[in-house]
Amino acid sequence: MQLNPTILLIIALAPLVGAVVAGIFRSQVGRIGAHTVTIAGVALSCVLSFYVLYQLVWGGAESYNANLYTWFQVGGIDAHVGFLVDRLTAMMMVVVTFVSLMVHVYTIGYMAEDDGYQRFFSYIALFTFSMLMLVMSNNFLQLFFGWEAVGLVSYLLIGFWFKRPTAVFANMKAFIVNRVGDFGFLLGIAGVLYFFHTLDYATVFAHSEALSGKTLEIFSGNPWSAATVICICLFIGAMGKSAQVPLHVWLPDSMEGPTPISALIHAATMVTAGIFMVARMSPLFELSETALSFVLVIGATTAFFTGLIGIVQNDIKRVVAYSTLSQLGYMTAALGVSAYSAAVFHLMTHAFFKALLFLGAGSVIIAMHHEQDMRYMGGLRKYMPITFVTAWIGTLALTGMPGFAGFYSKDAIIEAVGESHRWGAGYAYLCVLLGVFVTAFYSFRLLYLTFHGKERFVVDHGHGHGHDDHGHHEPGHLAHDPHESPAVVTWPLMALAVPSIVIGALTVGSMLHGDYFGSAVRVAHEAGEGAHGEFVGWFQTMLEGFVGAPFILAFLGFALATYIYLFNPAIADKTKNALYPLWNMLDKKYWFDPIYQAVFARGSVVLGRGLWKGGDVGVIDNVLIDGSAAAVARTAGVVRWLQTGYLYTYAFAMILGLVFLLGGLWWVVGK
Amino acid sequence: MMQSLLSILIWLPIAGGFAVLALGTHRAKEARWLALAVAVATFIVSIPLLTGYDAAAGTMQFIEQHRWIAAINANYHLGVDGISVALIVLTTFVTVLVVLGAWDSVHDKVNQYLAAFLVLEGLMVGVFCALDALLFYVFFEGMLIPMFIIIGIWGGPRRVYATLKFFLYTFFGSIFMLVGLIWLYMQSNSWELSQLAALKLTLTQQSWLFFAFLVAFAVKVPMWPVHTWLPDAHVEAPTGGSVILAAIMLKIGGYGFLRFSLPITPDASQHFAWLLIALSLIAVIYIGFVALVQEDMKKLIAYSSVSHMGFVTLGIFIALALVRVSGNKDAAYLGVSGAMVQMISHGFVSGAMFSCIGVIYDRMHTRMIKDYGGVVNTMPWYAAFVVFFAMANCGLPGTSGFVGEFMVILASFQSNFWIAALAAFTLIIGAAYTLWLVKRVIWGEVTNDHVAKLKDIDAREALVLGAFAAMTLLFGIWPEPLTHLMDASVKHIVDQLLVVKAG
Amino acid sequence: MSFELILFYLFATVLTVAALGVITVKNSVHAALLLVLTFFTAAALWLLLQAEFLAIALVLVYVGAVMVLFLFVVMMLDIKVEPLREGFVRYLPIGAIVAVVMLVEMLGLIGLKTMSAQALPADPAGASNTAWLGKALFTQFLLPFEVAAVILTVALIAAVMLTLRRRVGVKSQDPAKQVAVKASERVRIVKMESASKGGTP
Amino acid sequence: MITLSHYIVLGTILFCISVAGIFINRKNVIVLLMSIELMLLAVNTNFVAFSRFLGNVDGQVFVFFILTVAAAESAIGLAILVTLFRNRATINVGELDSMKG
Amino acid sequence: MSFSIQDLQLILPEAFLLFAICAVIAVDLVIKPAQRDATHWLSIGVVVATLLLVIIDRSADARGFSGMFVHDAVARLLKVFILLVTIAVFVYARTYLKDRKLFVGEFHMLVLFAVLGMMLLVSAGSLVMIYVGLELLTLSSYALVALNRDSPLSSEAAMKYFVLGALASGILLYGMSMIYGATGTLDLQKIHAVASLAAGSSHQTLLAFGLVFLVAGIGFKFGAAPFHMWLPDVYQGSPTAVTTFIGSAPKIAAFGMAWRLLDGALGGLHPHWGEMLAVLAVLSLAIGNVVAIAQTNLKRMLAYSTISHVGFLLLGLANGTPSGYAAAMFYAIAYAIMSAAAFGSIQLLARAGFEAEEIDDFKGLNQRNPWYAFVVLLVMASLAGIPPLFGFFAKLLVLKAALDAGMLWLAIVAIVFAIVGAFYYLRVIKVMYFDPPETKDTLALPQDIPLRWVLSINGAALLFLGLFFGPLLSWCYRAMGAG
Repeated sequence: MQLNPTILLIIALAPLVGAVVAGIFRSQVGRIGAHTVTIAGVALSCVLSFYVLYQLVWGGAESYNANLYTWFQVGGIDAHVGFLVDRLTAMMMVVVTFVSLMVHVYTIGYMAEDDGYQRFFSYIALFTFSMLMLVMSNNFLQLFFGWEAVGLVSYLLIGFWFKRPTAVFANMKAFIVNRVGDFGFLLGIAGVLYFFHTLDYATVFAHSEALSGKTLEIFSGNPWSAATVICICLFIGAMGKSAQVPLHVWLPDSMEGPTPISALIHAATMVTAGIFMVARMSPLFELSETALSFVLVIGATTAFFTGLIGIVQNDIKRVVAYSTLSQLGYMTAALGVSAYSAAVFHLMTHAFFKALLFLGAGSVIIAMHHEQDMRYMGGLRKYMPITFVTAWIGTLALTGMPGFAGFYSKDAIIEAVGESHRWGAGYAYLCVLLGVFVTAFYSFRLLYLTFHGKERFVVDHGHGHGHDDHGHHEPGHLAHDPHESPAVVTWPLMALAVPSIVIGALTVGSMLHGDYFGSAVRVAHEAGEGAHGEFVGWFQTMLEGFVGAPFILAFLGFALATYIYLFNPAIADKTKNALYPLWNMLDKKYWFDPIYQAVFARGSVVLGRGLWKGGDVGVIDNVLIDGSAAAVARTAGVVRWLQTGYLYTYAFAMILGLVFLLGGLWWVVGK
Repeated sequence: MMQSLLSILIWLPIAGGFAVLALGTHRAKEARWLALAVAVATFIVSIPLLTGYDAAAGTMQFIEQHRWIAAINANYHLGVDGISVALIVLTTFVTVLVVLGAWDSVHDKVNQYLAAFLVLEGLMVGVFCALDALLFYVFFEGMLIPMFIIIGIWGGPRRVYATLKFFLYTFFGSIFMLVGLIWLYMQSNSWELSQLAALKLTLTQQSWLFFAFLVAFAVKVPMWPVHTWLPDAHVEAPTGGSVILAAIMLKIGGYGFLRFSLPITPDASQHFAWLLIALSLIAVIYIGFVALVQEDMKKLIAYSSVSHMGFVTLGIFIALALVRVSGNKDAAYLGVSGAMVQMISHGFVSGAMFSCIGVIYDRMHTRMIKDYGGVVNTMPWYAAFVVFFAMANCGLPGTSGFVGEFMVILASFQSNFWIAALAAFTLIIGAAYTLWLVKRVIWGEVTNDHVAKLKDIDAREALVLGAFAAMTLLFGIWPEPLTHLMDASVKHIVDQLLVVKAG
Repeated sequence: MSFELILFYLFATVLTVAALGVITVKNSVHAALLLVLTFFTAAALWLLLQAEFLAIALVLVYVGAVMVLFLFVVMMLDIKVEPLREGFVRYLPIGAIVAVVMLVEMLGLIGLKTMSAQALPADPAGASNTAWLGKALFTQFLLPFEVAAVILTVALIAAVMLTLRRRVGVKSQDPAKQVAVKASERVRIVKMESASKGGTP
Repeated sequence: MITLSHYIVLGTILFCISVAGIFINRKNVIVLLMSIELMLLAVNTNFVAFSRFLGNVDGQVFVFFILTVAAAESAIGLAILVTLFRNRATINVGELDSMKG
Repeated sequence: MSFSIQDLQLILPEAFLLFAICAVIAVDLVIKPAQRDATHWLSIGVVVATLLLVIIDRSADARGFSGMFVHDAVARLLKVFILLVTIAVFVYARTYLKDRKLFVGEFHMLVLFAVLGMMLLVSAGSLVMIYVGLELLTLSSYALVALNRDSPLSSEAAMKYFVLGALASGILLYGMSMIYGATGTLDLQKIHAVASLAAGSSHQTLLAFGLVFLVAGIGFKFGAAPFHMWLPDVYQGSPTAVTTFIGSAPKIAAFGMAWRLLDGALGGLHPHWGEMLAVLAVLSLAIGNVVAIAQTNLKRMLAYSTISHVGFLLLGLANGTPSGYAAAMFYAIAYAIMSAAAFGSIQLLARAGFEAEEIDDFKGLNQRNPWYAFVVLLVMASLAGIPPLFGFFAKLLVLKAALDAGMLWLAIVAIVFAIVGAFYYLRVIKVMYFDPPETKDTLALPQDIPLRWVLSINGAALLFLGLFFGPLLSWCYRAMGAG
């Protein structure tokens, strides 16, 4: 049985239609029209995505792979736009459209009073389209298209509140850092074309073995394995998009955007594109141990060190953002040990609970009138019970509490890393284990600071009301009591809370241990699927989880956070002072930003100015161009005075000319 | 009419230009409408070129041949292949937009302004379809005077310096080509490009010729280090002048490489391909950094033009390296096609960028970035266009700006990893300078009263920008029609390269 | 050494010295007179070449007309001599060097040896140099002869145009007008008011 | 025996004297003109000598024309000189530099 | 030996012109100053009639008056353009001269005499004809330069021109005497025969020696460096009407003379004079173009531009083949036409008490009168050698000739200086188009309809002849007997 291409086309295009209508005819359709049309589009996509998934998994449909139209054809090289829909894709489609739909609905409440309401809906619908193009692509070109398109939407959304200087700085930063990744990605694609003469996945993966043994002379006389070069290049792309160290710097800043997009783009979907891509490219990555080790080390580093930063953050969204970074690190580490399915599995579970956490944080922010600093929160549980409960669910999922969604995926990753013998696996294992502790610590810190303890804000009824009035009010002063968010906000929370609990248990069997992905993910040797044969059911796995090292570490983190933030808040400051250098390092985020700012940003400007003033203006213009013009003019100014105005000079010139000609003749004749 | 379609395309705008000129300086309104009518008519006439051209053949079509100057064997010989067709239609299309764009922004000597553009249009079309080297040269040089006038009369404060620099620079370049052409004529007793291409030349002879052509075309493209006229010319030129300059005139350099350098001096081209590749990469990177620090919007876009045109030359000469060294024909096609697509796309994108700057320049009369900020608050639609074109400018997939760069980078990789890597650096630096510009101009709070008073674009401006945007998007999403149009011709050119001419 | 050769050397010496004098003396009048001497000796040398007509024409045209014109102008314009000779000594060496260089070059190039070998043919004019010349002039050289006449006309027109001027303010009589005058034009009757009533103060 | 060389050398010397005259008499236009007359005399001597030694009348006829034209030339030249003197009250060519550069 | 009636037929245009000049003189004597227009139109009529006589003359090539007068295609071609340009010169001059009270009969007579001299010069078949033709031209020119006898500049220019011209005549004559001595004849054809035979002999050295002087004389007539120095002063000092004349037609005549002497008589010595001309060409290109940049006076600038154009012309001539001559001839004609238009436009702008000869006087012309600004634009662009204008193709052919002769480096020098040259022509365009008028003085241009029309035609011709120079070029080629 074949999938119906029309359905696939509708899935991809329905959000685009919504985006175009809401964006271009924004004044005609109005607010209601804008959210109606986009939600309708995304909902349609979502439903159809579920249908496609159903068909693939239970309906016995084969993977779909066909071209829609030819993008270009030059000589023997052609590029197409087309869809490859297999189970991996279908899963991604479901995640993307579902989370997106939730975010759409949530946005109705969250952005209710924003001027850019239609614009926002247009953007997120456009994002959904872009993300679908990315995941549904059957070739590298379209992948890159979606890749960059989501980057564009991310850029637009981070800078959504374009009046904020920080927002417009953050969006530029995000785009450019992503571009650094894309730089590698594009080279990787070029390498693929070079070795396979095609950009189609199917052909490339079918012949991927052809790559082994091929070399590429990057530095003369020093051939590199082609697979390594290509895979590292491709992975650099993933590093940008999935915010891996050292290209992670944009993601925390991206929290300048409205919360729904933090949930949608910067937690659930876009940032996982890198993970998805590497999983998709598994046939290639499997050819290079070196590349995989590289992936592993990067991922593990990200997982642990960015998690640490989360501990010292006070901005609620930033904590969640660093948590996202850390979790992305987990996924990447999984990729690095060839546990692609574990990575994708975590990707999926993470999508749900991280979206939940972000939306929850957003809900809190709405209640706090766009105050994001946790130091001015506290005790919110009684004001907003639904948010409170869902936040707890999300946190438990995130920390990998056995039974919750995150547990299955994270545990699988840790296990896989632990069992790997790849270069760097030892270091990685340490990182991911410690990461569990860190995760638990900052997650519960967030919960306690936000929902528990004393209220650290003052309700000041005399203060003007305005959601858009960002940053203009005194910290910790509210115009009226915080209250639970409207239904359009809480419903998505609840809708996301459900999968955050159950999705892991439901799918762990098929995705991680079964044959869910089929040929979509290819593993050369069984390193990543060590747990394959031991799977004994989700419940058994859950029980075993309670005695595993990860749980113990998570529990320690929970306990520590509980002690400090619930019972003895003073100790936090004391510790901070005691460990000031460490705290400072984390607070400054290892100084990545200032270093990048100084070296790359300032360096580029200085270099550019030098080339401009020194090279273009100084040498080429002043010396060569204007200089030669001036030289001619000076010569003219001098030579003109040969024309003295005196008759005898003129006569001399003639006679000297004659003498000269005679001399010349004599010389010629004399020869 | 089909037999003399090309002649009509050349002479209709020129005659129209003189008609507009004859209206006199005081009948501005009539001049505008007449010019628009002529430009639109020319555009419409150019449509049959697209539809009637047999892309599969890739040969010269719509041939017109008449004796011109019998005494020196010069012919009025016109004809187009896929490459020319694309560039000619680009020309007629952009001219319409330029005439529209000048509607409200030019008030001084309107008839002369429009006439200059129409004459220029005719000459540019002539350049793209001349098959006789002398005829080509006549059109090639003839463009200088209208452009000189355009920049000089309607330009900015330093217009005289800029226009003289523009003129002398290009004149300097082209006149060496003239010597080369004369020499070729003496060898073959013909100005026919096909005959010149068939001439057997030694490597030394080819090298001399190659450099003679190189100077001419490198200045036009412009390549580093002979690019410094461009920023000045762009900055001082009126909006329409910048648009035409960027959208079309620069293409003539790339076109010249394809029509002259490669077919006539293939061996020398190959011999010096490394040099051209190096210069192209310098253009991409060095100029990228220079663009980053510009304080003048137009200058920034001008430098970005230089940087983008680096891809054109890179694509062309990488193809040489590929086809000659490794025999990798497919990649060579890709390189040349990429160069061509880049040319067309750059026509739309840079034209649009300059139009965008023109729009706010008309309102604020300053091009300095620091005078702006938060334009999006008062001109949301305008900001949307700017962001869109900015994205196209930094080569976002889905816009035409991506396609050419993508193809060239793919082709470069086939030759050498590092060339591809350096070329791909444009992804970063291009995004950096473009987005920084957008950040400072478009985003943020309204910075001053002038910005606060800005009015959003009107229907006419929206039409112009929309037309550019439509083309940018179309060829971004579906470049196949464009590549198909040129494919056979590109193959023809590349296949010619395989013939070693040096005895 | 034949008598003719002695004569040649004599005249040639005088000619050279006189020519040197022309360019070196301070007074323009003296220079002109020395130039006359130059022409005379040149005429004598031409006579040695049996070019009688030209020798006489030289004297007539140059000495009789051109030099007189020169002198006339020199004296008429009453030119101060002194400033005209400034820098004379300073430029003498340069002049001499250039002249000598030129002389060397010219003599080196002319190839005198072949010329000295050339024998003097019998006088081709036969009877009369003048007739010989005249015949050629009016047959073969008719056209240039006519053109020469035109040249003289041009010189005439030009000289008149440049120098003839009707001075402003000079009263001159036009006899034709005087004759053609009518009675009515001779007397003009002017009506005048009688002596002013108010009287002059 | 007088040979052609005698006359040609004489002509050459005369020519060079006139050149020297031009160099030395840089200010006195009258003497400049006289120098040019000397040059013409050298030319004429050449012509006459060649004519005599070639036994060909053309040279002497040419001299005739040169004499005629030189006379006309002098007339015009002196007329110009007179005009100049009227305008500038000098014939010192050292003062005639209102046009230069 | 004696002349026949056929001789008169050959010389009919010249003879007609001579008699007509006499008629003009007579008419001018009897009319009142106020009726001077009669002289003017009569003179134009005379030139037109002469032109017609030249054009309708279809008789075969022949030599008349014992070989003194050559009637051939080259002569006819050159005469046609000499006369054509002269018509323009007359038309341009009228208002200008009237405004300056210089509208005298002598102007017309002298110009006509000069034209006669040029016609004889280009038809000369003997050294003596060259000499008398040349003198007829130059003597008239001396007087014309001094036409404004109350102007110190005018008489200073005339003085310089006269002294240097006389010196040049002397040099030229010296050369002729040597040629005569070496060949024993004054007839160009016979000289050619003897000179070709004399190859390698000591005669050849003597010929080459004479040649040097001839080249110097020719160089002076053209205004080639280093014999160019009279030219700027004379162009500047003369009344513009006169400058127009001596800046245009005589270049054509000078070409004729150079061709007759160098190719017609001394073709065998091409290796010698080719090199000499090349040297002069380079010097002229360098000095002309470079010094022109520093000029502020338009007439003077055009004078230097003339020098540079002469450099180009000599490049063609130096080639020494029929196609090279044809190119040079084409160039001379092109230059004469461009130059006439350039000076004509100065006269268009000039008014009583205002010479319009500073470049700045052209400021804002485009605002005052776009059409004439456009005409001047065409002229300047043509002089700069920008296609598709006439001047470009002239340069093209000359460059081709230079390359033909293997003078690649000369060609490159030429184009390098052409770039320098483009600068100062552009400056004129710049002031016309880009600068505002210096004063609010928007005085109308003179209502001299013939002037306006002829100038317009002259300007348009540069464009037209640029696009369709084929017939003229073929004519040149045919006349020169080149392929």
